[in-house]
Amino acid sequence: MADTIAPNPNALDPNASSARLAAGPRGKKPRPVLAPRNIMLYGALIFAAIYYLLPLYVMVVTSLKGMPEIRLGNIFSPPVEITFEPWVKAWSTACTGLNCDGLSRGFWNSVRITIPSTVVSIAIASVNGYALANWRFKGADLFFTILIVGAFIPYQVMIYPIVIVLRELGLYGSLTGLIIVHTIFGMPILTLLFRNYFTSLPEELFKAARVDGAGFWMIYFKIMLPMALPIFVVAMILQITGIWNDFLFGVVFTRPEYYPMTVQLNNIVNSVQGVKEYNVNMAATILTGAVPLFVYFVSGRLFVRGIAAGAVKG
Amino acid sequence: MTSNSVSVRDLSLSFGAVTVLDNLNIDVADGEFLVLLGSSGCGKSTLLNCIAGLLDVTEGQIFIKEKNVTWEEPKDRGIGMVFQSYALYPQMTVAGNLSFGLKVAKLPQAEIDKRVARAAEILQIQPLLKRKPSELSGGQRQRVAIGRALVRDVDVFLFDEPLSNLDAKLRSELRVEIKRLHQSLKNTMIYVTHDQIEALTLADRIAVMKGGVIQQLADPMTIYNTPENLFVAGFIGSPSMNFFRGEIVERDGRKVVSVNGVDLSVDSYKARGPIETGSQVVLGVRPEHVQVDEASTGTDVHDAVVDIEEPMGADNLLWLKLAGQTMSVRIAGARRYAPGTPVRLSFDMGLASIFDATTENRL
Amino acid sequence: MTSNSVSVRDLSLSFGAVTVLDNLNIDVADGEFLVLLGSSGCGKSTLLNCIAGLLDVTEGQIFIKEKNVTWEEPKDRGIGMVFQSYALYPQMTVAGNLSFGLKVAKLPQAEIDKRVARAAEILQIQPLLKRKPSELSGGQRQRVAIGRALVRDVDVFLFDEPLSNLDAKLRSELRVEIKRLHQSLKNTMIYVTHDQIEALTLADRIAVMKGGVIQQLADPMTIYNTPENLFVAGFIGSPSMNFFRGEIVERDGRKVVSVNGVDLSVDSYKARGPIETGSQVVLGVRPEHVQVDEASTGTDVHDAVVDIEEPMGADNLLWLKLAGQTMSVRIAGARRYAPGTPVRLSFDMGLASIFDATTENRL
Amino acid sequence: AELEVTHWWTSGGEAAAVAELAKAFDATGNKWIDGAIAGSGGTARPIMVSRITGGDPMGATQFNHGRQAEELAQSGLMRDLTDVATRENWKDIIKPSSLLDSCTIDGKIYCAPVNIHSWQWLWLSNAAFKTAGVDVPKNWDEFVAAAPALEKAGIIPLAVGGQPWQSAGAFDVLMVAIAGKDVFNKVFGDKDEAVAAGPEIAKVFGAADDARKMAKGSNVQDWNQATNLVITGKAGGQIMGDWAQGEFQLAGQTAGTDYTCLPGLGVNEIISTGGDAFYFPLLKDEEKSKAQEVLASTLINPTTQVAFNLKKGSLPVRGDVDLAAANDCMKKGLDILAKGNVIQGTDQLLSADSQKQKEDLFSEFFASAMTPEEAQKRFADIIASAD
Amino acid sequence: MTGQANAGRPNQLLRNLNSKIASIPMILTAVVIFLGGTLWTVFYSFTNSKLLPRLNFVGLDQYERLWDAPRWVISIQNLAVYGFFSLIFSLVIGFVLAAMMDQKIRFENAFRTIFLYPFALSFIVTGLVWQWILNPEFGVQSVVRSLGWTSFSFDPLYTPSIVIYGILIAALWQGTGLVMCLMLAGLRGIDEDIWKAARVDGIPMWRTYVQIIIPMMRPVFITTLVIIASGIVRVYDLVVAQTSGGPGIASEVPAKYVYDYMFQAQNLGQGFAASTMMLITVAIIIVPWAYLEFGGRKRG
Ligand SMILES: Nc1ncnc2c1ncn2[C@@H]1O[C@H](COP(=O)(O)OP(=O)(O)OP(=O)(O)O)[C@@H](O)[C@H]1O
Ligand SMILES: Nc1ncnc2c1ncn2[C@@H]1O[C@H](COP(=O)(O)OP(=O)(O)OP(=O)(O)O)[C@@H](O)[C@H]1O
Ligand SMILES: [Mg+2]
Ligand SMILES: [Mg+2]
Repeated sequence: MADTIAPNPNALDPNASSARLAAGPRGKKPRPVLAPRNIMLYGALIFAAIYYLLPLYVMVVTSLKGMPEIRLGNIFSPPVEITFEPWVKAWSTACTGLNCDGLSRGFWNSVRITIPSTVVSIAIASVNGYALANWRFKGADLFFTILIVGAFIPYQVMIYPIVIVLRELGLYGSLTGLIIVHTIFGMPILTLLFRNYFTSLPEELFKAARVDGAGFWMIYFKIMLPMALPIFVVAMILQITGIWNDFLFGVVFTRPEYYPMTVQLNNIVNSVQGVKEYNVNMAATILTGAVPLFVYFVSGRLFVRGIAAGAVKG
Repeated sequence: MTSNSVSVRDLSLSFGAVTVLDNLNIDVADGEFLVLLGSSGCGKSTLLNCIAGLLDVTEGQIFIKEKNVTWEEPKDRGIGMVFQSYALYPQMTVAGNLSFGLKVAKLPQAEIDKRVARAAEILQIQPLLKRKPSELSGGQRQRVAIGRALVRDVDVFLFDEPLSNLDAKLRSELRVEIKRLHQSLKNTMIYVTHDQIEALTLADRIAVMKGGVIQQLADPMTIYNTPENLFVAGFIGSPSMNFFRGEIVERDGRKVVSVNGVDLSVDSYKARGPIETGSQVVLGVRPEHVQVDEASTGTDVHDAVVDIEEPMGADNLLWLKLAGQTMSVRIAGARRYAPGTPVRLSFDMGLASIFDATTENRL
Repeated sequence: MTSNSVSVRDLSLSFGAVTVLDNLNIDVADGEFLVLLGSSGCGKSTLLNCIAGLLDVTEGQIFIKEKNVTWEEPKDRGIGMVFQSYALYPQMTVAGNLSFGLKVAKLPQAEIDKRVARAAEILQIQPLLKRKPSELSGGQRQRVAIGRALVRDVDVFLFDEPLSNLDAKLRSELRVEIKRLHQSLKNTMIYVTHDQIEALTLADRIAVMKGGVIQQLADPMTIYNTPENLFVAGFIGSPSMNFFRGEIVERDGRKVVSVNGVDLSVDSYKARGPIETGSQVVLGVRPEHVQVDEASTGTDVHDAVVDIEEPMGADNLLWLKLAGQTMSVRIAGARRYAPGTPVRLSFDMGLASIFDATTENRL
Repeated sequence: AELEVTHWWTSGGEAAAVAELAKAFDATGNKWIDGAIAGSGGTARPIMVSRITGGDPMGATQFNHGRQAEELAQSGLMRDLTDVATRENWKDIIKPSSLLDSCTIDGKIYCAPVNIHSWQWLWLSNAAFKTAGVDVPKNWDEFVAAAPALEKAGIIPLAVGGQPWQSAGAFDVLMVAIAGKDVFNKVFGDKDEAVAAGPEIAKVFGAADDARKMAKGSNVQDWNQATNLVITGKAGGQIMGDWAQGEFQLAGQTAGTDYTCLPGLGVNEIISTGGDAFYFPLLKDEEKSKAQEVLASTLINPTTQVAFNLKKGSLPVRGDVDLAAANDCMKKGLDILAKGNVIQGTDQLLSADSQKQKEDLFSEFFASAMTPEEAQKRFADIIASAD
Repeated sequence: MTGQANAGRPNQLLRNLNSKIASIPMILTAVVIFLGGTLWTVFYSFTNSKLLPRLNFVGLDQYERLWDAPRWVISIQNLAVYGFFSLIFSLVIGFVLAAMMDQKIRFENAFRTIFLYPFALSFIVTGLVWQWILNPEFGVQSVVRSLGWTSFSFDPLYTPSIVIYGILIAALWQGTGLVMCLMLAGLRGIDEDIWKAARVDGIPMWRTYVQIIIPMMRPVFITTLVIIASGIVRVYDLVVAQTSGGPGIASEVPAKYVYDYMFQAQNLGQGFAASTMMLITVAIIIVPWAYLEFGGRKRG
């Protein structure tokens, strides 16, 4: 450390024992707040933070400006005249085809899609992970390996086969079908998380429960589930974000009455004619991202803990 | 033949290509305290898990209370099990931990309460019943873990190194408690450990295991005093038995073990059969079976120099050099020898062991 | 005043609001083997880390070889340190682990090779030099960890519970090795442990700590035989010293400790000062300082019944009930008593300890 | 009955036009359920196709008429409209007849065309040329000649948006203008590889090379942003379909004074007759099937046509309607249409696959330094394998 | 022993039955969707299916056309460049941020939230915002120019040779927060004694990281690698939102090729051939790893 104050060698007079022991530095090593190390550390962090915050700043600022002000240029300058009109428009009056009720319509659809999809996908993946961690059967590893490789398959490739499967099941176009799709695509990474997490729990706990006479489901519900909170939070965050932000499946596998908010966002943002209403776009973007953002802000701390518990032990 | 509580017949178990247990047989009598002793990885836990039904056997049969339970579920075997890491359910209170199994078995609430109360009383954990495991000390946790086996009201208790996560002091306390528990409950206990002190103090019989094979199965004193082979001799006893590799030679009509020119008479050794002159042997002498006395004289007295002294309070352990080898001798704690002090040793050959150098079996 | 290798002056350390060490002073002589002994969380590691420079002290000074190093970087203090978890660099070979620090310090390659070779020879790990830590057994890893301190060629070695991750057998083996190492290197060693056997066998002096305060600092035999207070007495010795709470009473002109109606004479006790009649005291007697003999008679002989017997091979531990209290007695391994056997005990009061019941200090 | 109708008309003008269709349909006692998907046909079509093949079809859906729904019809997933068409005599009223031909597969009619969009327009900013001090060009060659002056004035001569279909479309327009209708039909209609590799097309590529140079610096993505450059005088001109004039109108500009439109680039006054059409998936529900027929006839209905096309800025599919309200440029288009100087749109002539390959090629050509020769070679390859 | 000397081995299918039942969704997904879907895709890549799958085999025609298509070649090159830098930078930035966060800093929660929040936003949103920030007329370039550096030019999205880096900037913004979280979790899992040992050995901080800590975090890096890599292979939305593959075809990626040809060009066969190529690439990298990581290991 550059700011070390070297002990004065002259102070070590070999003849004066008591004086000797009193001399020299004592107490806490002085560490000025503005030590070069701190300046560099916090400097770098703040610089990085600016890079990460800039887009959000731009989004917010732009969404509060009127179109004339935006056309003047500088996207970084704060709004001269704050207007909430873009927000109102994005939320309630922007048109999609004939329906001019903005994002508000899609919001409830998104909620209707996200909640059951998140719940079902996590429920299934957690049971899978549990079975893989504690009740391994022959071939389980093979299926799991296929599943993990599946995480790398581009979604687009799978659309057609899934359309066919859902058609054959008669579920195409229904909410159930969409939930199944989200469950399928969430499965690899969630199963991996849960499997790793349950593997990291002491196996003896599982054995003890078996000796106590608990079966597969009893152990899952009574023993494993209550212990899996951190990883459930991670899974929940991942799924809520993923499903809420999904556009492709929401539109390919459902009908218009279920279209999620992202479809309206896409419509607002990609309107082909007229001038691009950047302020409305940005307001719509923030509104659409609000739910996952909120989830992150609230549970970010648990997220890191859960990641530590489930992901890195791979 | 007395009734056997647990019998294992021709048990084999493999994990894939690795065979951990091979054709193992063992019988545990009713009310017996059997300790499975062996170093890490020798298959003790595996055997215990097979008996508990937590691992599917590859080959063989398991009987508990004369009933073939080879393919029974753990809960139907009439066993209780205690684990090294306690394995308490962290989100339940102590009472919840104790009653979980009973609730699963749908016992009437009154019966559950009765059993929990009884176990809590036996283990003196009544004041803890409302706490969560995280609010307990290590020893208390282990007691709750034992309680969980206790409430199951079973005939056979299985312990998998229940004390090895505790510190030395607690370990010796709980050891006594387990012993007392066994004396009062009188049910069969199978206890896995790699701590020989635990094995010696607790067991009615000890099964010393190595590489999935039982090396010797006998009561503690037999194992300590007349180990069946070199492995058992070396494994039991701390500090270890001193081993001297040598040859049987005739000197003046007496058979002696000649170790690097030092002769140790085997006259007083109770051999199982004749000991052939010229055979290569290993002589084993425990540290406490060597007398240290500067004054003794005679043919069977040997000179040595103290290398290191380890005072342990009640005892004092001397490390000496004899016949070019390091050996340890245990003497009373009050007798001190500085390193470098010359001493005279005499061996208590009646309590020594002699093993064939090739088969490693006791002669 | 002999030259001190390490001196700690008025050391205080707080983590935020929690003060772990408060005004602690200790001097370690050149070449001394000092053991810091105490239960978990008492601040042993904290003290060691302060000496090593791994924690910034809150107040006070630290001198190593007469040099004030309070604010020095660890590497400049002339210390080597060995950790409980070995802390080997997992991806480097053993040779890499040993030489890494030297390479960073830009020592010439020849010097590095020489030092590594010497350390490897001392610790007998030459055949392992090419291996990775994951390919070593626990004992071998610990040896490499010691080697890493050794190559630094320093005057002061700091050990933080170096053996507590090892099993009992290995622990006793490595204990001897560390002792031997100290005898051959003759440098200063500060050794943290919570295992009293390690402390007793290794130390020149032991500092028994509790709650950040040194309770007693003396050589092992003094600590074992004349503990300064109740805590030290209870902490050292396994099984623990037997404690009897009682009152000093005059009986027939002799002072006795009266415990629940049982009188124990204090005539032969070497008290520091006068023991007042009527004072509340705690009498401590070690298990090996009680004689068991069915034949003895006299006033200082007491009747008891064997509760539990713990044969430990060389010794046999009896748990008895006396004056309504459980006590332990250590006898030779060959003498066996079944539970329930009545025995007669006589106490070796010359080796006992008496403490004031309120101050808990030795009388 | 309720009928869900999917389309990709989501912006203001488009939506207003759709509202006319919905109004007309609702007036028949049925109900139009709007299923708009924004982001152009590229986003919307996969969704539509998935729903039809997935067994959950909508009541009606927009496609560009031509070959986009060909296979759906061949697979029997689409409703045959021949009955309605004969009943209402579509053959006679729909002009040009090629529109209906595009809806006809194996002699059966599967779609109802709703409008005509033509591609062949050059839109010029009068203000830009004034700034540069040159006259507003009257044809492509003058435009190219004026480019240096524009550049000197800091004006981008030609605005081309980044979307692939824009550059591909611009090339097609250049081809009609420079090589003529016959070559166009030979190349795209007959897929004549030799012509595609020949000297006439080489000339077109030369022009495209000019266009590319003139387009340097128009860093915009959407076509309407490119149009906006022209409107604001930042660019001299843009090759874009008739839908661009909606933008000029929206900006309050007047044809002739503020901007100039040159059909066929002022060289060859020919326009293509692509456009949009509605297809009707086969439904099980009897009532809905009936409603589909009602919708089909409503779409062709003259009042609907006028109301819709005025809002949409496109030309009606029947010649017998009165478009008095149309502006100058639109009238120019109507004239050309009346003269019969029409060609089929590339959507009708080429499969989506070949179209895509063509888009890839021109999108790359306009953004890179590829030589015209090489581009022509690849173009010829595409034509050779086109179907 | 009495009576029942040898109990027969019960039916193996019925043992662990509950677990098997509970795994049915996983098995179905793995077999029907991932395996079945993949095989179906590969199978139909040998046909000339257009809008609808048809069994009209044309051998390797689709593959020949694929590798002749300049757009595909560019897509692959872009993926390689994007993948390489995205891996390197994600890991480096993520690790450096995590290392800084691990210095017992103040406001750790605030910083973590700031670094992580972009992960909550979809790629569509990410692409949109960055398209705007990198827009030469509104964004960084114009702002810097307005500050006086009139010759300043930063225009990645409209410069074919560097457009992929413009996408990279946005991708890193969105994804490094998660990497940081993973790394932070990994760092927190490292035995503190290692740090102490390194300090006693006098090893400078950076060397401790490079030579000791990073090698120790191998498992974390592998997990992170899998997560980043699977994202890289699938990159689609971001490109669509930010550049739509432009300028020209300079920022095309394979997933977009697949999607465009399957749905816009209505040439399923071509799309399937392209996806098969992607699958093969993925399989070559992933399968051996996945098998080692998840298949071979048994728990003790
Ligand atoms: N699931 C498994 N797969 C493969 N090998 C295993 C498995 N479980 C245990 N083994 C191996 O079986 C052997 C015996 O293991 P076991 O747990 O029974 O040992 P142990 O005697 O209990 O040791 P410890 O004292 O360390 O608990 C070991 O070599 C171990 O590596
Ligand atoms: N970084 C820290 N922040 C706050 N408190 C701490 C910190 N490190 C240690 N402590 C506290 O300081 C006390 C002493 O800790 P220390 O590690 O020195 O104990 P120890 O004697 O080494 O115990 P052990 O035998 O378990 O290693 C403990 O109560 C512990 O909780
Ligand atoms: Mg075990
Ligand atoms: Mg410690």
